[in-house]
This record gives sequence, C-alpha cells and structure tokens, in this order.
Amino acid sequence: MQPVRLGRGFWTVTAILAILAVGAIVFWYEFPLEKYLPEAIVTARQVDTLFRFMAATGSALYIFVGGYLLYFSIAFRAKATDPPDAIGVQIHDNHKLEFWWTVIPALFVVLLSIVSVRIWYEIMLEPENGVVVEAIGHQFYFSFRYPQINGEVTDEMHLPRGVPVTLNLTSADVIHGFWVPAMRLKNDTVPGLVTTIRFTPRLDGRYRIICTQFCGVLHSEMDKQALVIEEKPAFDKWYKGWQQRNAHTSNALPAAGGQAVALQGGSAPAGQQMFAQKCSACHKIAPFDEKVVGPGLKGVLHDPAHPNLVNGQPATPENVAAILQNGYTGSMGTMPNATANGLSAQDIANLVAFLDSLK
Amino acid sequence: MNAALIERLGAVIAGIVVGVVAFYALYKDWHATGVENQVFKLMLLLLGIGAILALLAGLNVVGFAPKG
Amino acid sequence: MAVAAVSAGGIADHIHPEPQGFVRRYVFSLDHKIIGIQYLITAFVFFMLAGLLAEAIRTQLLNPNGGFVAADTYNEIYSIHGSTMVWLVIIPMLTGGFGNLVFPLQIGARDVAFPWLNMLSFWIFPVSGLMLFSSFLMGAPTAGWMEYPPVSLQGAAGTSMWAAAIFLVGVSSTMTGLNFLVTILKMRAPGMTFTRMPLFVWGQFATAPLLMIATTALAAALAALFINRVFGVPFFDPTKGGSPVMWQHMFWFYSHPAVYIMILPAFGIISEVLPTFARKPIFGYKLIAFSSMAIALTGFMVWAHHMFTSGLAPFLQLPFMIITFVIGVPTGIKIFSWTATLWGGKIHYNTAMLFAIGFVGLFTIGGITGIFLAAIPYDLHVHGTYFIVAHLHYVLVGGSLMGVFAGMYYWFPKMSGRVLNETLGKLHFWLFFIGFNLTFLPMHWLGIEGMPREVATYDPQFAFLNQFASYASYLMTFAILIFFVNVIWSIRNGKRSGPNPWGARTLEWQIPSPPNYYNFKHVPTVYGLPYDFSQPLPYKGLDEELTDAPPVAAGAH
Amino acid sequence: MTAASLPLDSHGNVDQLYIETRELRLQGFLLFLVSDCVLFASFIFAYLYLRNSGQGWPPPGIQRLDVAFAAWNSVVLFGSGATMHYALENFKHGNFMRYMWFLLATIVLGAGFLGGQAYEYTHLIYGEHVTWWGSGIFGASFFTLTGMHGMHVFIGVCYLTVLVLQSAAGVYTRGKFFGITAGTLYWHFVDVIWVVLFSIFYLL
Repeated sequence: MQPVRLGRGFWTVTAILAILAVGAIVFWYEFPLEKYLPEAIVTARQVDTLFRFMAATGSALYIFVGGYLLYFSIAFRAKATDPPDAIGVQIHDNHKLEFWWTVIPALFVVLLSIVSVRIWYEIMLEPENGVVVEAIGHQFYFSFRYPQINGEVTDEMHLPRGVPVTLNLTSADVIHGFWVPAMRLKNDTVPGLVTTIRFTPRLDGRYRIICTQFCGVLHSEMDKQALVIEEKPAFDKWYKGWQQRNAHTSNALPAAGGQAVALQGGSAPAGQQMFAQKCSACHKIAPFDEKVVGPGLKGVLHDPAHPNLVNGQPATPENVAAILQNGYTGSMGTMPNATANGLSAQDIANLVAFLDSLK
Repeated sequence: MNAALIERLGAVIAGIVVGVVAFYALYKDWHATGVENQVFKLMLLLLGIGAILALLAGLNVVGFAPKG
Repeated sequence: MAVAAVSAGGIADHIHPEPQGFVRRYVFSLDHKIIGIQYLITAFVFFMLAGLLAEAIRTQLLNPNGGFVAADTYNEIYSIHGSTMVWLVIIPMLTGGFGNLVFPLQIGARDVAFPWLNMLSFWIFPVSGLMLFSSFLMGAPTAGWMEYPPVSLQGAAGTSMWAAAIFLVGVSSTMTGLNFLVTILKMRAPGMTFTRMPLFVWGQFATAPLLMIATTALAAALAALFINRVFGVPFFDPTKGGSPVMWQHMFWFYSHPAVYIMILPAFGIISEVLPTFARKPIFGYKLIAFSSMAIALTGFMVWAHHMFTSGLAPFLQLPFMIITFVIGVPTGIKIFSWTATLWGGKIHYNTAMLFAIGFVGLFTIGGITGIFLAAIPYDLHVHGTYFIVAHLHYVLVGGSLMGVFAGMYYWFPKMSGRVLNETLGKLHFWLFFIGFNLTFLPMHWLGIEGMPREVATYDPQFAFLNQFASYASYLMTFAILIFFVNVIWSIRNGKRSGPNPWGARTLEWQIPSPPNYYNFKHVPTVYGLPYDFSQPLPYKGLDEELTDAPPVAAGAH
Repeated sequence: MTAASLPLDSHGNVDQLYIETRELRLQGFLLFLVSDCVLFASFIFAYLYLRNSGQGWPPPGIQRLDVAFAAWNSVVLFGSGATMHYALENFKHGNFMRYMWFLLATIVLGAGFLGGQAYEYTHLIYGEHVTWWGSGIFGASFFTLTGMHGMHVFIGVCYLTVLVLQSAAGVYTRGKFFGITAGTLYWHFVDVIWVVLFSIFYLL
C-alpha cells in the first residue's frame, strides 16, 4: 500500500473550506430570523437559538463534506493521459481516521442532545399559573374558551403580554394541529385527549394560527384565524366585550376534563317541555333502535341492553350532560353542542332529570 | 356439581397431565441439536408454562370467576 | 460410519431446464433476473403516474388560490402521489427490482431461495397498484400517505380500498424480504463469507428483516383501519373509546423502518458504483457494512419522533429524540467513507457515477435536516410544514431516487446487454439535479416561515417561492422524460456492452450480459473482497463446465 | 442424525439436493412464523394500548371474562400441542401407526378447541350482548385477536388433515418429512400464541 500523502492542494482546499464554514456560522448567527418571523413568546427566542446552532454546525459540516466531495471528484478525475487500466490508490481503510469520524460525530450528538434537552425543558417548565385558555379544534376552525367568558370565543384568540399562559388543547372531531409560527410552537389537538402547552407572550402583534394536521376537505382554509397579543388594558377590553356578548349563553363546560355542570335541582317537567322544543326533532321517546335522526332515548339511563352511551362512555347523568354540552360526532351522526342548541346549564340539568325519569 | 366446577376440575387435571408431558418432552429433547429442535424446546417450555397457568386458573389462583 | 454415497451436488449444481414459451419465460417467470426487470418496468409505470400527480400538485400551487383542481381532488392527488411513490415505486424498485436483479448474481447463487414465492410477490404488486389507483373511482383517500384517523375514518370509500391495496403490497414486500433473507443466509457461493459480500448485498441483507418485520406491523395497522371503517370496530374511533394516537404508533412503527427500507439498498448501490468508477476499493468496507446493520436495528427504536406533537408523555419523547440523533452517527460514517473513497481515485465520469456523487451531495442535506427534525424543540416548530416536505424529498428523491437512477445506468447493461446513451444520460443528470434543487431547496424556507403541508391553497405571502418551485419542478419532469426516452432508445440502439463495460469486479460482471438462464456455468469459489483493483479477480472456477449433467426436475418435499 | 434417517434419492444415495432444500424451507418457514408473530404482537400492542388508555378495564358495562371455561379450553389446545409433539417423535422413530393416532388426536383436540371458542363466542354475543363492533374497545380487541388466532387454528386443523391424507398416501418417508416438521412448528406456534392471549385476556 502506498503511503498516504496529502499535498498542498488538499490543505489549500481545507483552508478555503474552513473560511467558508466560519462564514456560514457567522451568517447563521447574524441572520435576522425575527425579521421574517417575529419571536412572539419567550421561548421562541430559544428555539431560534437552537435553529442557529443546528444550521451553523450543519452548514459547516456540509461545506466540508460537499467541498471535499467536489474537490476530490475534480482533482482525481481520470485524465486523457492516463492509461485506460490505471487504478486509484489502493487504500482499504484507515483506522485512525475512521475512529475519529465516529467519535467526533458521537460527541457532537452528545452536545446537541444537551442543547436540545435544555431548550426543551425551558419550553416545558414555563410557569403554571396565569391565564388558562382552552383551544378546541373543529372542522374547520378553532374555538377558544376563557375562564370568565360563557360559551366559546370563535374568531380570535387574545392574550395579554407578559402573563404566563396555559393553553389546553383538544378537539371536537378529528386531529388538528394548533400552530402559531411566531410562537415556534405547535401541538396536535386530539379528540378525547387534552394536551397542554405553556408559554409567555412577549411581543404585541397579530399572528396567524394554522392547522398543520390534515383535517378534511377545507383543511387549507384553516389558517385564517389570529392570535392577538396585546397590552393588558386592551386585552381586558376585549375580554369584557366577549363577556357581554356571551352573557346569555349557557355557562360552558370545558370540552374535556373540566368541572361538571351542577345537575342537582334539575326539574323533570321543565325538562320534558324543553325536550319537546329542542330535542324531539331528532329523538323519540322510544327504545334505542327507533331512530329518527338520533337514537330513541327512552330509558337511556336505565337500559341494560345499552350500558354505554353512543360515545362509549357509561350511561351516567354526568356523561349525558356532557353530550348535551359538547355535542357528539361519530358513527351515529352529529349532534350540535349546547351553544348551537341554545341550552343553558339549567336546561341541561332539567333535560337530564327528565331523561332520568324515563325508565 | 355445576358446569363451572367440572370445567375447573378438567382444567386442573388436564393441566397437570399436559404440563408434565411438556416438561418431560423438554427434558428428553434437551440435548437435541438443529434449528427446529431449538425452536421446539422454546415452544415446549412456553407450552408447559401455559399448562401451569391454566392449572392455576382452574385452582382459582389467577384469573377471575364470578361468584356462585 | 458407512453410509450411502452422496449424490452429486446440491442446489448450486442443480439446474432446471429452461422453460419454453413466452408466458413461462417472460410473464409468469421464475427467473430472478426476469422478475427483477418486471418489477422495474411496473414500478417505472407507477413512477410515471405518480410523477404526473406530482406535477398536478405543483400546478395547483402555482396560484395561492389554487384553481387547477378542487380542494378534495387535490387532497386525493397528493395522497395517492405519496402512497404510490413510497409503496409502488421506491420500495419495489430497490428491493424487488434491483434486489432481484443483482444480488443473487453477486453472491453467486443460481436463483433466490423460493423462486415461486418470488413470482407470487411480483404479481401481487401490480394488482395492488391497480387497486390503489382504482380508489380514484370511488373517492380516493385524502388524508395523505399517513391516513391519520379519525379524518381517514370520515374519508370516502376509496380509503378502505387504499388500506386493502397497501396491505396487499405489504404482503408482497414481506414475502420478498423473507425470500432475500433466506437466500443471503443460505445460498452464498463457497468462500463468499459475510465479510466478502459486496456492499449492495449488505444493503439488501439489512433491508430484508425490515421488510419482513416492519411490514407485518403495517399490515396489522391497515387491517385494523380497514375493519374500523368497514365493520365499525372502534380501534381508532375516539367517540367509542378507540385511540387515534394508537394508529400513529402502529403506522410509524412500520413507516420509520420503511424509510430505511427505501434508503439502505440505495446506499448499497452507491457503494458499488463509487469504487467501480473511482478504480479504488471502497473506503472502510467493514464500517459501512456494520453501519447499515446499526441503522436497520436502531430504525426500530425511533418511530415516535414522528409524533412529538401528538401529546406523548415527555419522558417517552426524550429517548426517541436521542436515539434519532444517534442514527446520525452511522449515517455520517457512510457519507465520510464515500467521500474518502473518491480520494486518490482515477474517477471515470459515467452517468452512473454522476448520480452516485449527486446522491452523496443531496442525501447529506436530507440527513442534516433530519437532525433538525429530531430535535424536539425545533420539531415543535416545523412539524407538519413544508420543511418536512423538503426534508423527505431530499432523502427520497435526492437519496433513494438518485440511487435508483445510478443503479439504472450502472446495471442497464446487465439487463439488456446494451449501454444507456451517455449524452442523454448526462443531460438527464444535470437537468434533474438542478431542477430538483430549485424545486425543493426553497421549501425549507417556506416551512420555517409558516406554510403547512397538505394544503390546496395558501397564504399569498408564499406565492413567489411556490411558483419558483413549480416551474423548477417542470424542469425536473422534463429531465425524467429524457431518461425514459433514453431507456426506450437504448434498448434497441444502445452500444453493445459486452460482459463488463465498466471494468467492475463484483461477480455479476464476470458473466455474460444479459446472463444465461442459470447465471453461472459453474458456481465459483470466492476468496477475497471484490474491491481490490490491484489484485487479480478473487474468483475461481467461473469458466468450468456444468457439473450436473442432465437437467432434472426438482422433486423434494 | 442416524444413517437410517438420512434422506435418500431413488438410487439409494444421500440426497444432497433435498438436504439443502430442506434447510431453505426450514429457514423460510421459521421466518414466516417470525413475521406472523409480529402480526400478533402488533394487535397485542393495540389491545394493551387501548386497555391502558384510561377508561378502566374491563370498560364500564362489560363483565370480566370468566376464566373457568377458558382454562379448560386452553388445556385442550395445549394438550393438542403435546400430542403433536409426540406425533413427530413417533414418526422420527418409525412408529407410523402411533404417529397417525397422535396426529388424529391433535386434529380432534384442535377442532375441540375451535368448538369451545364457538361456544364462548355464542355465550358472549347472545348471553352478554358483547359484539365485535358494538362493544367499544373490548369487543374490538377481544374478537379481533381471538378470531385471528381461531383462524390460525382452523388453518392448522386443515393442514394437519392434509398431512393425514398425505401420510396415508405414503408421501413422507423416513428421511424426508419436512411437511410434518413444518406442521409441528406451526401447531406449536399456534399453541404458544394462545398461551399469551390466554394470559392477557383472562388472567391479566
């Protein structure tokens, strides 16, 4: 085997590549990312730092790999003067070199893991107190629930600047992805599951909320809503406005995992009246199998043949109330939620009392 | 004597028989070579364990039986 | 021990009579070389169809408001595009196609272990392809190639057809993997130890267990989706207690290894092409072979990195992130080794070599952006955006498809006895390389800036880059047209190649092109690595006469 | 392997081709069982995942499965595994008639297991109104997994029946009996899968 000698050309190219790599690193650290996409929350800056780190090291690595690839393929091309059976340098391996190019990437992996985990923990360890908001994915919009606003806010999501936010995500139908690019943060809204993200808004502005998980035919239209981050007074004004606007809406149940509607004090006769007004278009007071649009509801809470409700939950007054509150979408069809049906909490309690009285 | 008791009795007795046979076959085959025999040994072992589980279920040690 | 005499020869010396008649020879053929070509032709037909769908996608995105097709048609188009490219193009080409065609020759076998099973695997494949495309007639699936429920439970009837079609093609893959694994384990020529196998064989050897095990897991997921849709059995239906996230686990447990199914054989192709044209042994043979196996193994442990946004518990996400980073190490080793292989070579610039070098250059970009995506905090930003689209196309087009093209230019003489036209080939390479980069490089930025994937319309701020990508994609399609013209022209008019036009040293080049029906007149004995250009060829006995005198029919139980 | 059990060709020579082909088939068959195992493992994963998805188990409104009959039925299947093992042993040692009896016993026990499963299904569907599609994740996972296993048992019974017919016709000889080996492997596999299913559905 011939001894390996790296000539002057190799070192010149290495020097050029090193300069280019340094240039790339400087470029990524100087690149004004926030000019193209504002960093709307505190941790967005950290995510951008991670991006800069990975883009810088990645570009430097690529400059070396691509540069050597290009250099070797030009420098070692077979020339017209070579005999046709000329062969290259017969080197099979070089243990030292292989050792180092295994160990250095491995060390880099350790470094990258540390950096990523640290930033990830910063995202996860955002404070838990502050505003609690819920975002619910629908086909094809997001709705939002605030603690002191009845019903759902359906146009925009407003948040006060500087106050930590706990955002609970869930879905009414299929999986959506809740993404605010300016927050560098997303999470899927999964039906039947509440996921939580926490963050602290730091920059006023209107930011797009985009669905990133295919959710049906109008998925591409699901990028029109906005997240508005604003000063506390402006936020309070908006909040009051929605409180008044929704004053007559029923007091809302969170879609999943919140406190239940108080069912005590429901009146069965009032419920019967309400049933005739609101429910009888789709439901008969008859055994389960006699469907109109939805199933018959006679003895819905006392039918041994149907221990579960259509959503798979056991037939308890609370679960019936939950369906009345949140609506239902599934194999049986669709039932609107309380907001759409115009049911107050008292109406729901009355209806449950009525349904409970049917044996 | 109800049906469940007969089933349990059957499970216990047959479980003992099958378990003994499986472990005996495993013992006999212990030194057999060849890929398929290695697989047979593994499967006989699991079969013996299965027989023991069924036996324990018959004895009401594991599993669930409604009252009565 | 006095025993009866051993009858002459085992499988290596046993020759079936060559079948006569068109149907037995070319349609229901048992010959691995014919089956390989059948796979390639069928897959290229599907490639053309899926390529047309891709152009429909890009045409729709010329305009922020779409307008080329309706939104639901668009959703059908990209779903079928993705499914076809993954299951009917890349995987069959690299395993069924090049695998069948080349690796039995490279290990000195007369055929694969189960020729009949091989034929069955092939014939399932076009049938399932037809089923997949027929789903257009009843409302094709719309939820992408991943078909996440619950939205896929709402999909039109074609979604069930999709599940059935992919199930079938999965059965075909499983059988292929089983067949290849047994063949490599049991049918190597004498002296062909594991450390003397060509690296393409190593690639297939690492892929086969993935095909066998991971595809079966996919079959389970598809079966569950099918019965959920057709019989209403609520595996994934959240309104009845099922779990949509479970689909993601089952799907990605297959589909992450599937990514390696699509790239490991391409690694193998590159590892053959580079040393041949650099006239130099591959650098670090053992480490490349070992890293293929390491990638295949760790490939089973990273599936949840596709699900960082799905609401998994944080302590579950952490190991997936770190193991994914770790996969970067063996991949990096391969890339460094390929680069080092060029050092000190006498490089001959054939189109296959251009594609191989292009592969290293482009796949590295895909690998680096893969590291971006593995980092959870950054994945939380770019998951489900065009950044993903760019990344996966750099890996699957810049990687796998460039590998396929390198393989086509490299092994076309073995299939047909003729060389593909070099002028057209180089034109194909350069237009494709430029068109590809112009199409997909801007998409990284689109994703970072906020464009989600799988959308029929988009915000006008992204219009310029999208239009740019669309026009560039037409260039890419034009390059592929050149390739098809080249193949069709060269089959009749190409230069005759002779057995070994490239001066390559692996076993398949030491026999005539195209090879005889039973490959080797005499199965050779191997006594060295195939890549040592300064040594004589490490094969003995290639030119001896047949040992098995009269062809007999197999009659074993 | 004793000289007497070596595979011979029609000239009385050791059949090298058979030995090598048998190796291939054995490997192929074992790998087939591996991938079949993965199929079951995926559905078992699905079952355990759904079971732990936070609704409690068994889901509200569904009785826990009664173990008594299942234990008895399982022992029937496990017993068939033992008889199959002895069928192969006897064939290897040249006791053809005893091989046939053990094989028939295996078929009877396997069919008995299927009958028992049919009985249990009937009881669940008509007695307790548990159906595949109408009983949430319980019906989904229970009927899918046990049904898949039952299908495997059924295929196994058919295969063993074919073995009986082939053996009666003299297809298998002292040296060449891979079909019986494969049948035994498959039957053991089906048994062992049931050990797992029995544990996770009735005991867990």
